[in-house]
Amino acid sequence: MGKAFGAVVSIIALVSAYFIVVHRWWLPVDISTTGPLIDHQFNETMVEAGILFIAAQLILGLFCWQYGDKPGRRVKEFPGGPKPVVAFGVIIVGLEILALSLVGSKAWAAIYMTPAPSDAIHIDVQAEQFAFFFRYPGPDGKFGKIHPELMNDGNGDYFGIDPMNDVAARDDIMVGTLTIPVNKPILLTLHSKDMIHDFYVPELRIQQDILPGLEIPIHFTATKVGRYEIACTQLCGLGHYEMRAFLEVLPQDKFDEWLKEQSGD
Amino acid sequence: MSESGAGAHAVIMEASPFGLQSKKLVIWLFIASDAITFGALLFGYSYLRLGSLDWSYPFEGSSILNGFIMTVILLTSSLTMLAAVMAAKRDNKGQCLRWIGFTILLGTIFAVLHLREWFHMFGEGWALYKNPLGGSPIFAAGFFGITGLHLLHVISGVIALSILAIRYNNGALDKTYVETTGLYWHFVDLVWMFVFPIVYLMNAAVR
Amino acid sequence: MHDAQPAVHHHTAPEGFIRKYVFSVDHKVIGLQYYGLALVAVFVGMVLSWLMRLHLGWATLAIPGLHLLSSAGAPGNVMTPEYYLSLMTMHGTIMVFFVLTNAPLAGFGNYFLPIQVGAADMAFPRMNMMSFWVTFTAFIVLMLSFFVGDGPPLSGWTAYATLSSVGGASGPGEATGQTFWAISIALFCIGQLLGSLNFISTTLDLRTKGMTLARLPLSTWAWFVTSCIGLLAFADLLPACILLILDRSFGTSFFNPAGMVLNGEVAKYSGGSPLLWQHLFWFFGHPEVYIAIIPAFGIVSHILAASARKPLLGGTRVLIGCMIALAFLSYVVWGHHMFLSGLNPFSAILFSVPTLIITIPATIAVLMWIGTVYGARLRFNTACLFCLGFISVFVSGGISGFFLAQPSIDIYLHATYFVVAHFHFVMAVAAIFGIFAGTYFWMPKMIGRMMNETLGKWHFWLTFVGVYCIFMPMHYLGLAGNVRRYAAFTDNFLVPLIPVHKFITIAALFTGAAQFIFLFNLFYTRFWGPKAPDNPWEATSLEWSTTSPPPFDNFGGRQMVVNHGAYEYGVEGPKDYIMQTDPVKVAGD
Amino acid sequence: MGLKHIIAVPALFLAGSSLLVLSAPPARPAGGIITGKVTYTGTPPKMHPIDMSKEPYCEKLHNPPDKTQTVVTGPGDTLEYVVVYISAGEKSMPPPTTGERFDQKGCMYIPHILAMQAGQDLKIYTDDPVAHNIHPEPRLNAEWNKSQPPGAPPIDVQWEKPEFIPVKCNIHPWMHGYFAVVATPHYAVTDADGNYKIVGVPPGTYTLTAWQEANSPISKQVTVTSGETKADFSFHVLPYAF
Repeated sequence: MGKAFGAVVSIIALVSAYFIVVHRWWLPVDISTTGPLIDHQFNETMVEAGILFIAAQLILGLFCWQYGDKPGRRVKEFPGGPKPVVAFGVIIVGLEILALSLVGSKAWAAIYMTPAPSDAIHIDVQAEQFAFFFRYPGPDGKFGKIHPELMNDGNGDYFGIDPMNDVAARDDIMVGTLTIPVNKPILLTLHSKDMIHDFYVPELRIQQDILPGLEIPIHFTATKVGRYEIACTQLCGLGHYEMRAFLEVLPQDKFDEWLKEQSGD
Repeated sequence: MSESGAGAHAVIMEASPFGLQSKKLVIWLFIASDAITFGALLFGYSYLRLGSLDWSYPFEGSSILNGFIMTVILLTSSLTMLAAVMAAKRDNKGQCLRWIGFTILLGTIFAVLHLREWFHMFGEGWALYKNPLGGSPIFAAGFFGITGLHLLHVISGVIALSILAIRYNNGALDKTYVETTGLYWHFVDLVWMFVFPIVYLMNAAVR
Repeated sequence: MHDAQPAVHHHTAPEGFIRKYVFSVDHKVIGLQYYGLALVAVFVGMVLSWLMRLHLGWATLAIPGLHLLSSAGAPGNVMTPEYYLSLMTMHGTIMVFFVLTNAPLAGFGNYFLPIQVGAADMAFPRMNMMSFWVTFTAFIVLMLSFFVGDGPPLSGWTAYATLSSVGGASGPGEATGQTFWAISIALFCIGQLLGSLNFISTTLDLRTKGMTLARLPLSTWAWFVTSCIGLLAFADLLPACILLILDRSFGTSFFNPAGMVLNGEVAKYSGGSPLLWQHLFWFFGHPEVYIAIIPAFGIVSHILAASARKPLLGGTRVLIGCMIALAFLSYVVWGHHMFLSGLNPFSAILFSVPTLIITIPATIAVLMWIGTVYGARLRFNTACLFCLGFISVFVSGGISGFFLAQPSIDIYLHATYFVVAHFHFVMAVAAIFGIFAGTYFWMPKMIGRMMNETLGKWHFWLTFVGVYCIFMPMHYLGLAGNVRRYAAFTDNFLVPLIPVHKFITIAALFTGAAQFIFLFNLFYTRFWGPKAPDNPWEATSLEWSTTSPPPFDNFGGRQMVVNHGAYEYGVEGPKDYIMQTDPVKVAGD
Repeated sequence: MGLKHIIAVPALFLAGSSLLVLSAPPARPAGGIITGKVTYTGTPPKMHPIDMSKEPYCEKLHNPPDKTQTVVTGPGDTLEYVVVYISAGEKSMPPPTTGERFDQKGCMYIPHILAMQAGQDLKIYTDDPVAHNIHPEPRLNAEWNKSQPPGAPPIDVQWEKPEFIPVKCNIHPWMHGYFAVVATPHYAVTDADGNYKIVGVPPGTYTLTAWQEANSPISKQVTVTSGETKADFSFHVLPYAF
């Protein structure tokens, strides 16, 4: 029975590791300037944790294989007793923690604790059950003020702007796809109309909750042209799984074109 | 609840060489957990207060004065309770009962003053969810919520003391119960020492 | 047994069915009641997870009779998203509260803590009875939410505001179901608080002669530490639930900020913050994870020593140290659930460091167990196998903690199936393995009959391989960015992952089916199992010094006297173990 | 004659009379017809193109994209989707037994505005391969919110109280319409040319009300004869719908 257990545990450990090693299911290709930091941190952790995982399972398996209840054999104390084991645990794990948290904090700070570059393109994001909407300031470069009492999905006023009395609001562009130029810093202001939502783009390595009553800024720079998906990752109601938008990363010239025709209509 | 540990296990407890009194211990544990409950409420209240831009400071001098009187009364009741416990230690039943009586009286006065304050505020249009001054309604919710919970503790304390007085008098309960109930009463007093500055003094009307 | 103490009569065994089995003050009956409640709950929760898995694998599958189960609504017996979310909420709530908290702590704890300290009953038997019936009421209230309004709440077991705090405006199930949820959890808190008071004072006060703290079995230590956690954790969840009820039913807005637009109107709330709920909830929620797992620590250590026939590596002290360290750390890491919730980014770093430090005591505990296995004479009975399985799954689950503890990696993995895999392994499956181990080990004592080992081994192997087939692939899904709590997968980057979900679903169905072997074994044993001797496992602690099952006052009026530590195995002599009650000098006779 | 004849005679009579009743033609809706046109003055607001990019399936169906339907104008300054109904002056009547049908097609509501009498049956269908949720936002009636996966059977509803109920799909927030629940069987919704026609109105004097979702309603007195009565309405619209 002990041999069986040892074998099964080892097989499970190795099979589990195999799919990781061959990247059968893996992170999508990163398209952001800060993503490499995260990926590096991720791979570091994967190596260290992977070694610990395999080692622990195999050793457990080995011991179970060896130390069945053989008649006549006396039980053995672990060589050296507990002290070296405890010390080993503290040192190994301690060092790992130290390394990980030092490097990791750098990666985190680089994304969440640095201000957006001054030339960042400012886009306003409204999350509601169950969609994202995006607002560009338009030619005048100014956002209209938001009036919650005017928000109305029926007439397309997703942000509650008041063009009748608010001149800055008249040229605001409101769309359902986040369209941005490549290699340009983007600054999003996230706010929610009702529930807690979350702005998640796996390729951008960006995830941030959107809370009602708060305006949360987040900035990034996309490095690859393409069309990606924005998913909501904070349970927000029955349509949570359908809450999505698309991220369209365009070359600069295409983006300018798009912006022109949007403000045109 | 310490009551439910009554006679049932007296013998076993004496048989246990590690005999703290379970009654006293359990009261301490209850106090610890109750402190967390109040702590959570006070944390939430302060958290929201720090985050609010339109906080209102409604308490005029009269309310503050009233609060001070209530505080003094509660503190005094703690002293009388202490006297009761000491009398009980000396097995002086009569004196102990007299002091418990004083404590009950003071506790009741505290509750009455508190309720008077409440109804006065209701009269001004305050409610759990409403702030007539137009400021953040969280003040009202926090005030009535926290003082309400404390008032609940005071009233149940008064009831517990009355039961204690009767059953201690006819010998159904021994003196250890005077001590444990006293612990509870001091705790209620201590909580007020936090509640009073946080929900009264810090919301005094600034002129 | 040698020195005859004056018999201690505290209260006489009650007469009549009601006093004996229903409203009983006997900790053994209450322990069995808790265990039974958890057993019912776990099978309900498991069936719910089956339905969820079926829906995730085959989104348009019609499941006969689905509309009868809940008023969440299932047109043509096809599960709607709100139905799925309500199942998810109930699965989480039932499992975390009524299984992982009830069975290992309240169930086994109630039964064996007084026996292991050598007491005749809990310190406050009536309070003990009250705590069970309050918990029972909580369970009933929770079940009722299936049938009121439009079904159970859909806000998950974490019940995040504002989804949970604005009433029907936020979706079906939020009108009445969520209120039932909040009431149920509030009641559950009260039940647990009463239980904790009882456990702590029993451990400290009712220990018999010679039972020093150092001689307490690790299981008792685990229950003691866990109760200390629970005493404070549930005292924090209780007011949180009350505030939630106030928000929902009395118009306050503790959790609701101003300017929310609900049903096309600006809602009448102002001044609150949804983050407050998260703070209050996770200040309870993280300790709750340890409330679920630490009893399993104790149970597994307790059983492992008996099965390995040698003392635990490092004695009891190291593991006690680990459990206490975990208990303290559990209170300073709640923020790691909120890295991306809009807190000050700096707090993420503050919270991630203690979170990573938690891995140190956890690692040491694992090393101690593995070191105990070294050079042992393992008796591979089912209980032992489940202990070894526990170590394996606990390692698998703990390792993924390294990733999630780091804010920078959490940016990608937060709210993906990686998290689901992590907490199911480290908290759910590990704790369940602890419960199984305890069941196979202690059932002979609890019902006086030996469980069937063949069925038990089948149960173990199917479950062990099964859980790996279910939860290991979830890590891969997480790596691929599969968001959790989705009722169906319609995004382009999720559709290719559906085959993996199908595999998981099938694995879940098989593993779930294997649990019926256990259920059958349990019932068969209860009625037709062979009679159990007093000490079938040749174990040392006090519960094995009395009859199986123990008499009403546990030791038949005898006063136990303890002369030895809890785990003196592998000694020279005719028998390779010394019971705690054995005389100091082991005489030849 | 024998006893049986004495019984038989009234029996026959009864049978005959009942036959007569059965063969009698049903009462056809007598009464007048109200017709008219709804127009507007002022500059109509610019309707915005609906961005359906969230749901690629629907986005493909609407190319170029549909406009929002807050103020839909027709040729000759006419207004579509205006509900005209008798708001006062008649005694209450039971709702018709025939039900109304509300469709979800290509992530749009068809019709945009559905008028019905209080208590009348309403069936909500979906023809889309994508999931919708129907979330009416009444103030007087009971609120509900149900999702309708692809191929789900229709949802049956009745609205008890008269009310103009906004209805939306949270999954596709641009899907927005109205259930115009009125207390009378005499109502109509203007067509693309702003015309409406209410039939079967018993002669008499009534208050006729025109309701447009973005403007305050207009009422006027009309005296209905057995023939056709004309009643036109004109709204003054603002240059911005928001």
